Amino acid sequence: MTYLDVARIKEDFPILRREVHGHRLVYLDSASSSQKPIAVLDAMDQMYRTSYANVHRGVYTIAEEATAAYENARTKVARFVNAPSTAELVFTRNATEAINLVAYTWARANLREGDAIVLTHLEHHANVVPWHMLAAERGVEVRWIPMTPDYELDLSNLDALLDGAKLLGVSAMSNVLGTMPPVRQLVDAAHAVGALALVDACQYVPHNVTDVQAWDADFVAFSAHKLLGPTGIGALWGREALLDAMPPFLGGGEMIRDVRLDGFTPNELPWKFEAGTQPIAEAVGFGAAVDYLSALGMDAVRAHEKQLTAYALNALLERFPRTLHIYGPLDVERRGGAVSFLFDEIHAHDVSQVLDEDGVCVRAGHHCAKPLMRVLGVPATTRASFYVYNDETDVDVLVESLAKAEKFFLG
Amino acid sequence: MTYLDVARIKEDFPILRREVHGHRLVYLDSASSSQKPIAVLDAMDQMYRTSYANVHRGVYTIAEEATAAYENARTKVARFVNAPSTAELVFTRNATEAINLVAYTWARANLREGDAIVLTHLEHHANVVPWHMLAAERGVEVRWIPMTPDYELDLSNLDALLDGAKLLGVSAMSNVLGTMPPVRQLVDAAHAVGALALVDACQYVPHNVTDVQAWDADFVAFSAHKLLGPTGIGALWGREALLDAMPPFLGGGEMIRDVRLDGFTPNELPWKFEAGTQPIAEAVGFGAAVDYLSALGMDAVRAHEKQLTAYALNALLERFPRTLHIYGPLDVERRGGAVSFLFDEIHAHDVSQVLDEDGVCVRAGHHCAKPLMRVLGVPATTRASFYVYNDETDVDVLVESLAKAEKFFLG
Amino acid sequence: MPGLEDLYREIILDHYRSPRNRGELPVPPAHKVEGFNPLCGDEVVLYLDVDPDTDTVRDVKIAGQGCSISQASTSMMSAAVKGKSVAEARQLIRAFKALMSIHEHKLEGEGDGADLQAELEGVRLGDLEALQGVVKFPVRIKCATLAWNTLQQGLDETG
Amino acid sequence: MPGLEDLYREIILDHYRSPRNRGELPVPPAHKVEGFNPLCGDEVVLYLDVDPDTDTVRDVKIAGQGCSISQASTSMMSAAVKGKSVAEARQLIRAFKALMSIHEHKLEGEGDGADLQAELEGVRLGDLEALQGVVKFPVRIKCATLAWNTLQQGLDETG
Ligand SMILES: Cc1ncc(COP(=O)(O)O)c(C=O)c1O
Ligand SMILES: Cc1ncc(COP(=O)(O)O)c(C=O)c1O
Repeated sequence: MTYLDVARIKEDFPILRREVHGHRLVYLDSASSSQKPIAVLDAMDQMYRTSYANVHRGVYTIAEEATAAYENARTKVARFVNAPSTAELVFTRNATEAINLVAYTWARANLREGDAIVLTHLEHHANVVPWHMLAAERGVEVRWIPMTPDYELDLSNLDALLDGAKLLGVSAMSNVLGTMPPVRQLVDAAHAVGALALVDACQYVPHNVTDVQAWDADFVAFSAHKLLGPTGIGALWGREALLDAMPPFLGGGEMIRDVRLDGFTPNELPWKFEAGTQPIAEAVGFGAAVDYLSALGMDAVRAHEKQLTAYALNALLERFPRTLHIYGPLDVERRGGAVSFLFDEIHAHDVSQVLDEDGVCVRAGHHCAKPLMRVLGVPATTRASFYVYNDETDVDVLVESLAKAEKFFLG
Repeated sequence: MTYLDVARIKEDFPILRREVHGHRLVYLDSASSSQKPIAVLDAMDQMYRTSYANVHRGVYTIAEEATAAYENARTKVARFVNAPSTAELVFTRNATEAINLVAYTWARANLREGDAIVLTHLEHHANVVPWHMLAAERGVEVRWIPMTPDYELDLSNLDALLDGAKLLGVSAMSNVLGTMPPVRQLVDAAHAVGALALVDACQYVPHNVTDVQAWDADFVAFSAHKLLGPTGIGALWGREALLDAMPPFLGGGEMIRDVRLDGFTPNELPWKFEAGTQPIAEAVGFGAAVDYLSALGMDAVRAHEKQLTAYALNALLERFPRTLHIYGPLDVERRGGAVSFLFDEIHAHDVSQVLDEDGVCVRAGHHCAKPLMRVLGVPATTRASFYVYNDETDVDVLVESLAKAEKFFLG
Repeated sequence: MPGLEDLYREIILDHYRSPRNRGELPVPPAHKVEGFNPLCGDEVVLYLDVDPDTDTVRDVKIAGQGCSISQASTSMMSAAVKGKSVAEARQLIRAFKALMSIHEHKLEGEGDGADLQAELEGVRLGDLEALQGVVKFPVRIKCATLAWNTLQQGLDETG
Repeated sequence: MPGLEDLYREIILDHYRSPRNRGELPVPPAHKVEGFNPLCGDEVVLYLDVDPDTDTVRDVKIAGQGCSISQASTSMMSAAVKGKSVAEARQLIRAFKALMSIHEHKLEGEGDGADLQAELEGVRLGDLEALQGVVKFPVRIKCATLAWNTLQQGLDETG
């Protein structure tokens, strides 16, 4: 059964018509950043060509149009993750800034020396470094939920880890292994000890039906550029009561209600956290991206990716039964479409270079998850990741090209 | 003498062909945000259509191309303000974030209770609120350089104000009054007492030849969207030695050299301050915008705006000699092209609304400078601001439309 | 495209040029409450004299500064609620917000027109209906509702 | 478009598969220095034994892990500087960086080809020239220079 008409979808992505080294582009690096459909590019271009102005500031027609477009995009994105209110959906620079926002405001207002934060070995640097910075500044302890040998979180010691914790930070889907931790279970465990739960949903939102209320999370961070949207914008969803009680983050225009020589009063949510001129066209692109995905249906997107990932795992294991090692769960029910692997004797970088000759784009490196790489005991992996515009032919090209790489380096 | 071929320039801006309420768009709100030429829109669109990928991460061809385009944009922007090195040019979300970056890193690492920061009454909220936040947190004192009755900075008490100061923050051009303070003189005075100088050049860079070295400043902040570039990106220039010594700001991908379970090592400049996926297409648009301006010549841009501002000041004072009050210096050698005014008996909002009927876009409000508005003793002004795509006909339409507003409200 | 006449009805300009109930009331017994519009700096100051025995708005005085819409709306509001019971005043607030088709941030169960009808049912807005034209100028809705939000806050504080 | 052969010359693959001077040296007298490439996690470890009397690189051993380019470059570097004077080693570093057309961040007085010639003048790069193909793959330049930057750091620290 096919869930998406990939041939038709491919036509919506101009870059996929490009050739590299005489080959059609086979883009398998969407976990790093996704490509953009015409609908997204046109939405932004059209705004700039017909109704661009700064938002929330002007009385004139195009300023009203721009403001409506910006806030309309917020509503779309909020709905896409089932946020109960647009007041809870803050546009940020990217997912990284969203997490830093929580670290700089909520955490610095609430955490004291001796408090603990619990993270997992799966985390991306975006959900590690802000907490390292806080830990160094405040004497906060960072604890780690380890990984089982089959690449799942090891929750056997969860209660002890959460004891005395104020925050649990967990990625809803690993960008390296594809692992999807049991978010709701972890959130419940955090709440049971009075801790808050922050979900790094940067890899999850683009590929799944997301429901922040079903997770019962407190904060959820994600980026537009990974879900067919533009660079320069991300989002933080947070519970209204929490956001309301938090001190502001960046100071400046828009985030204020009043400024005097001796102080200021912050604005209402969500604008309290949106200092300075917002990523206006980017918000419009973000909205167009979630529209595009909603039209495909996130259920169908997930089903398509499960099917394709199963096909890829199978193809890799069949073709390279002895030389290639896959890092991540093999059951597609429990994982997303980011597939990390390594040849025993060839460095990830070199593999990627050879693949590029065939127009195949994969990522080689530590994937901004160096703690995880240390746990895995490898300096780098090669990662192929799939999205709505990929099909089995793309996987076939990947496998053929990998075979070439193997031949080139191992003879 | 004409410095710019405005008729030809207008053709580069698609939005200017738009009609509002049956009238051609007369866009006079560039101080809030500027419109974008086709060259900028195409640069971004083309990147997304042909060579988009995440930067600094991939080995494959389009990732290399994207990285080169991103770093090439940095070089262009650095040159545009005569930065000595690209290591000193950090891409931020906007000017507001650039200033907050300094407040969160340099200032929090270096300022103690009792230290003073000197600002001016001209400052935009972006250069006020971050310091209010710091003042409240740290017990740092904020002092104010006042304004003379003719809208210049009153420097008569400068030495006393700077005594014991660690930082001077000054806008190189007021977004409300157009006033251009003597930046170099202020920087020298700050340095003489061992203070650093931060220049908010958000209004200056778009309209003047900018030379951060000639200013001898320590930090300079500006935004792309005010200089024909896209939303979602700004820049902080800072001295390399200072940036090097500063702690990082946001934590995450790209800004690290290494991350372990127990800590991290920051990356080199400028990437140390660029956490997470950067505004990639926005950087490309930023680069295209400074290319466009450089092709016009910033000397010519400034000369054009002086001429047009003189024409506008003249036209307003002649047409409304008794009812209209202009806030700001009248000598165009000492001011930029943001012209604030007020009718005695009509609220700025209402003026702007009437102007909109004629397709004229002006800004009405406090212009994110409430402390200044309090000093001026008015709740709001109407502001018309000029850029490369404005000409005398635009001013004529403004004046006619203002006459209508006067008639409508005052009969 | 809506024209200026939709926004600036004659009665609005009249209230703007000659605001009703301008002044102050001694505090206490009156209650003073202020509202700001962060966009434009408009200010509304209300002095509310609520009779605790009858739960009636005995007197209202207004002050502040701002655009014609915010000032006219304040003046019209003061005329509309003076002498009314607190319950009636609150009903007017709801009706006025419905007239302005104010959506709160909530994404579930949004108004669908039926809500609007329900709110307006049986409430006589009178002159206030002249402000309906504001709906077509979304930025100005905040100007029109400033006085009403401030009134609501005032009633909450005195109640 | 440059092809793979430009990058992966036979001699490079040979150094990759059979790195020279792999091992450790006792510290002290040797000096140990590590380099990282944050992009890919490549690591280079150098053990430098510099004779302070003759200012000569008496011995070099290498360790670490990484891609073929970084590891081959490390191996070739070790072979090239072993037995050389510190001054010669530093000249090799400059020449190699020039070969990689490394621009520093500086925007004034950038290299214009003449610089490159000057740096390369009189320096025999030998096998190292095989790495020249890397220039056409900008991302890989950092792989090739990692060993050299680490060497520079090591010489600075021992000097
Ligand atoms: C003088 C001045 N500083 C700072 C800013 C803030 O710029 P941004 O909103 O792009 O961060 C502005 C823009 O309104 C400005 O005019
Ligand atoms: C799991 C995860 N979290 C966070 C991030 C950071 O996203 P961004 O770079 O858009 O801030 C990424 C992207 O690489 C990611 O994969």
